[in-house]
Amino acid sequence: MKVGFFPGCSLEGSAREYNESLQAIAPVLGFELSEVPDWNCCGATAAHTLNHKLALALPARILALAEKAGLTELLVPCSACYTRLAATRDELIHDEALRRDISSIIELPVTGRTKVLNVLDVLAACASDGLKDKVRKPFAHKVACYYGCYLTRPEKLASCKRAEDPQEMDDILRLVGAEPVDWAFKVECCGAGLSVSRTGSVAELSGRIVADAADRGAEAIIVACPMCHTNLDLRRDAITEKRQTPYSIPVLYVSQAIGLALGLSPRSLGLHRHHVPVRLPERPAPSPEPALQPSGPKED
Amino acid sequence: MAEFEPKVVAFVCNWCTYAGADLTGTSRIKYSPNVRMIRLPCTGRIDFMLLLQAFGQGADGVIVSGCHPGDCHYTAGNFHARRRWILFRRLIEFMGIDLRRVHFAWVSAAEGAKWAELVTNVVDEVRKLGPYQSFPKRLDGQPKPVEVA
Amino acid sequence: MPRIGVFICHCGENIAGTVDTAAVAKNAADFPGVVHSIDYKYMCSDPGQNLIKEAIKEKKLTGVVVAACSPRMHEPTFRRACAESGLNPFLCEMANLREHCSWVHEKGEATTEKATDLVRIMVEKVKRNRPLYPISVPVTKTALVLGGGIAGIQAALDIANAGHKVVMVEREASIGGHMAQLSETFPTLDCSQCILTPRMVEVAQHPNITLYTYSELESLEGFIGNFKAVIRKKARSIDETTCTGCGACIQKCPTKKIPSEFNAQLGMRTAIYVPFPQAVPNKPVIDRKNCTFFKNGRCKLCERVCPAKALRYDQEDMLVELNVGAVVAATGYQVKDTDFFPEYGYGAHKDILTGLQFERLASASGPTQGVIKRPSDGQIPETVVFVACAGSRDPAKGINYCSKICCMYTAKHAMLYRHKVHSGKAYIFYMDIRAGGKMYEEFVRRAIEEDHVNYVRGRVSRIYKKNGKLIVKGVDTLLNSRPVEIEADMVVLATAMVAQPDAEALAQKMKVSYDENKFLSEAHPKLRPVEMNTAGIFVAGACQAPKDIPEAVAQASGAASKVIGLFSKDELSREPVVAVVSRMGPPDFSTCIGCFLCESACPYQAIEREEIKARDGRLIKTVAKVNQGVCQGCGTCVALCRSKSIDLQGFTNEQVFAELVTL
Amino acid sequence: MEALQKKARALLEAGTVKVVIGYTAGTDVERARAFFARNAEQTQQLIFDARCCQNLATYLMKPEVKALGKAALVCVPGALRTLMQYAVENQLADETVLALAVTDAGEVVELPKFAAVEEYLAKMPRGLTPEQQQELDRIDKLPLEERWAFWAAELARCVKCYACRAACPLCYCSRCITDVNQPQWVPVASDPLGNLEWNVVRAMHLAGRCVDCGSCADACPEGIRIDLLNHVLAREASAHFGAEPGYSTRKDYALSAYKPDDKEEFIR
Repeated sequence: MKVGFFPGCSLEGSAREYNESLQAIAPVLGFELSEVPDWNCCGATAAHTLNHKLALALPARILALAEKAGLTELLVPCSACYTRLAATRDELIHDEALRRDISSIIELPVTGRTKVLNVLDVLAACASDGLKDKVRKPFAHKVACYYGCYLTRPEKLASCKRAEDPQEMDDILRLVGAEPVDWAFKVECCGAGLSVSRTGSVAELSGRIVADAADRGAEAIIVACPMCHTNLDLRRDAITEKRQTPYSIPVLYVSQAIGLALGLSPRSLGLHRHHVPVRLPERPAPSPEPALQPSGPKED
Repeated sequence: MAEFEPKVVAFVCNWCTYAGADLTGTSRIKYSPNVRMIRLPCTGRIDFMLLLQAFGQGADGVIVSGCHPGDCHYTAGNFHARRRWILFRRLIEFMGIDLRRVHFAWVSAAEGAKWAELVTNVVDEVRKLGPYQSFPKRLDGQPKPVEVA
Repeated sequence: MPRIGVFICHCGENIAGTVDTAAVAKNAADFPGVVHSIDYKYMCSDPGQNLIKEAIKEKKLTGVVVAACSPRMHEPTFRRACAESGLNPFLCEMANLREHCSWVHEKGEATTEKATDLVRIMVEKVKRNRPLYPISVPVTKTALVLGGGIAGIQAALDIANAGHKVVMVEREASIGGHMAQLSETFPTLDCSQCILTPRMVEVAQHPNITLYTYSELESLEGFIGNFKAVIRKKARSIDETTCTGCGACIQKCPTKKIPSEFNAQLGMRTAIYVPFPQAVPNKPVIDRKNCTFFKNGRCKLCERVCPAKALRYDQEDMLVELNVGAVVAATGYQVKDTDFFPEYGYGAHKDILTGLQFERLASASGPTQGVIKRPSDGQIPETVVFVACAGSRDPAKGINYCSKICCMYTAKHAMLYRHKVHSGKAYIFYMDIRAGGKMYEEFVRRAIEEDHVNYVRGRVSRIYKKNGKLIVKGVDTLLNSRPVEIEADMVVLATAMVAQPDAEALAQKMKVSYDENKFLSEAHPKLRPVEMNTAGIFVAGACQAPKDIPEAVAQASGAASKVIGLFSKDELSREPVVAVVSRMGPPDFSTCIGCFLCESACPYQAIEREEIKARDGRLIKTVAKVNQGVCQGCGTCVALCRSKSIDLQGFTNEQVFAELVTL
Repeated sequence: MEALQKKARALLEAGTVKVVIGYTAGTDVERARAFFARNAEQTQQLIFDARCCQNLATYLMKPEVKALGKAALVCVPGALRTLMQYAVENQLADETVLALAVTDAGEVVELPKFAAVEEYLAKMPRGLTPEQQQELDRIDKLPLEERWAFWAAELARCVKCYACRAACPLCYCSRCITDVNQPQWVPVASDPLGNLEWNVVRAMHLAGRCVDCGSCADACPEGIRIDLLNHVLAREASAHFGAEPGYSTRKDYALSAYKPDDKEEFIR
């Protein structure tokens, strides 16, 4: 299947490996990424705190270009971009007057007909499309799936069913041999909003996430958002300092974990770019391989 | 010659608009004396034929007013009335009857000021329009309601 | 020829100040049919009324028009005056010269002219008035009380003690409702069952009360004073008359692991059971869904051990038809379950309880005999966090309203916990403390000052489990909004009080209205708090809105007094302003053609079908008939009827038409 | 046509019905007229062709016809819709009439129950035809004065013969509002007010009920476009309230039902 692709700024910079890993797994999983031509900043996170119209116009232009390029679906890997585009699309669809207004601002026709997908949406599609059979080297590790704030919120836009305890990423990783742990910080704030202004707080907030994942025996934290990754990976030293405990647990993009399971080389997935070295204990696939559990609350 | 003074007939429900007009009185809000009010229990009771009658009897404008949706003393009378007006209004519009002379409103028992404003506005508008000459009048010789013993 | 008298009131200066009343009286004298027309300073005064009375006698008036203030003000006054001098009160009409004329227009010709017109309009109308007589409707002096909770019990006892028959219908196997589940009650901390159970027994033993438990309302037809109710008596599988309630069957029942509804799922019960020891009636019921015999045809242990041979496995639901004159709906409420809260783990944590569950834990008759233990491991919790407004006052959760009782029972819960576990720490997260009520605020202060309950003003954002503890993350908005985390052993959510799941269906059965939260709607939020918009149906307790025990009881007594008032007469009489369908002699009998399109237009379902039959019983036609007991006189049907076969007494087509002709 | 006659004969001989109400050749070649076949021989006179457009259902409401006993009714679509509306309005019990629909292919379909009629109608196109729509739009577009002038001229020709009423299957009231004289809602004479009031009241009484059989306009000796009044209301009723009279026996008369959120823009 052909899917539109909006990388956004971070996948060009701090999250290159996210981009690389997606590009690497796409052909294997059988979807083709066609990048939106001449795309621009999505406006996150500053715009919507300053000027509503600006906050809509920026993503609207991207949607307009996608429509122009005849893309029916658009993959937006960065969670922040994703929310901005999804929210904008939602407003355009439900407010005709606003849509006309914005359309005149960006000097492009825009309808909102292009569907906005996040990474989990696309991977879920692959999952039902025989992902399990494509696994070469099961990713047999205990993982803590970290969704962050944007993948499940706002609920009316998000595709995740259980906003406070999402299961989508867990289900996908089970498919490739991983064993997701039940933990408490799946959707807690990593502090990205204060990423620049109050790094102290970021270390505090991200620290709790890393700590809980490690405490519950996870061997890796799996993320689907560049900011989450930055805060959990790049700020590890600050975290270690704040908590006075070293944590070595690596942070992988969901696309990287799957890439490994598909048997792709760590380098092609950009694992070498991480700050926290990705060292995963070697071990054969747990057999019998855990079948896909139905999502739902786990009795304790 | 003196300025034309229009005759406006108002069909109102007893519980909201009639009471609202009472409040206009108790709050001493002034409005134009051209209106004649016909008190009915509910807007649901107001037969569209009465509106034609009013014009036929020489009214230049008509007001129909009752409880706001949801406030009906009889819970649903005004909802039924609303449907009736939607159709009736469309029909007379189609037939070229002047909708600027037919006004519908919700005036609650608490909206004394709204009532005064409504009447004054309607009277002013109809005054500008002049007498409704083109509307056929009930001819003399038509049987008037019989004197009852 | 009609002989109409016109009486113009000055209302002191109120009317005469702007309207030339003398002129109006003079003009009116010339109206066709008017034989007497005067003006006077105060028509509503005794001398004023006497003027009318004398005129009626001397001038043999057939109709009276009093041109004064609003009929909404003095119509009753003047109609009474007419009646007192032998004129049918409905032959008196009022022209509103004050509110609709003198008070709203400037002094001048136009105003006097309008006044004259208003009088003319009413004269033309009154000429066509017909004498009307109050409609009397027979009253069946039996009340149906739906719900055997404290509200229903109170209403039933009040009505029964006033000497009227009462039928109480309770859907559960025993009466008592939620109050029977409570441990102690605020603000006195007296034991709930101690004050409730005597009243339950009183109901069971009262000669005027017939009790149907394990039963539900099937249908309700009819109207005030004359309802026909059908009750579904669900198959109890027990012959109540022979059963002695010895409980042997319960001892022997092999199926013992069914979560007990009465213990809010914290305890277990058998398949044949009584909800709780003090149940009224103390007769068991077989839960057929879980009974071994009903599941796989074998067992019947209970039958073998029953000394009274009271088991009836083949028993079926029974339909009982009752005639009642009034209905009191007291069907109560439910509380939201913990799985309603994603951020608190979607109900996955056993040690997160609802307030109702905590009541059972704290109750001496509860699954733990009143010892506060964690459901998960039976440990005594060292730290308990109580969360007020769990769901309530939260538009995002879809429950905008305040559940009203939580502030109080949360304080009570914290107290009970501290009394039972002296070393324990109790925290209460709250938005505001709403303790309006006699001794309520004092009660909360006691919790804070004497029992050292820690009140934290803020919301709880998440609860998760770690190392066997429940980590409660919230914010303390009073300590310059610091996030707080408490390691708790147990969390009690004061979950929102919501309408019964089938409240909507019940309301539709009774044809009464309900609000967006499915609570039953009273007829007027202030002035008619216990009546419903359908005459003869009353409401009491939490099915109308969240309320605590004293309020529920007060409303129940209010509803009861309304019923008693209704039953105080053999017939109730009401204003004859109702719709009537034309009737005439053969061959037509009525101009109604029986299309019955008016049926669904009637807000009160007052339109019935009457079959007109010939002597030989042959059906001639079916025509509409208005039930005068039900009709409220809105006239929607009148405007709808194409052949003008329905008319509204007091506002007939002829009258309204005549008013227009005066223009 | 033969098929129809055969079926009619069969029904009468079997005694399934006492009369077959259909069409026969009129006095002039342009027209067909209603015909009541009471016995096998008479069925020979039954015809069915393009001339047969009159809505025969109207006769079912006449006491004389009711007296004849169970009837088979040759139905054009309008007549079938009428049967549905009669059911809604409690005027006709199920299985008291046997509907005979003639397909374009000329075969006769027997519809013994309302359910069958409803099913048969389900396949038919609904709502106003594009032509009817255009005609409404044309008049709507006229300026107020011209619209009034148009209708004043149309209604001026009305002679109050009430042929429209007689032809309309849904004007079955035993007493029409025009016969009411206390009060005299509609002036008797054919004066401007009387004509206006009659035609407004006729249209309003059919609003949400009219099955658009066209009989009223066909019957008008003056050729007044009274059908437009029905159409404009039909369009409004279906647009606002989803009214589709004549296609089901379900009782949902637009004017005796309501939604709390019925939309309108004109009430202040």
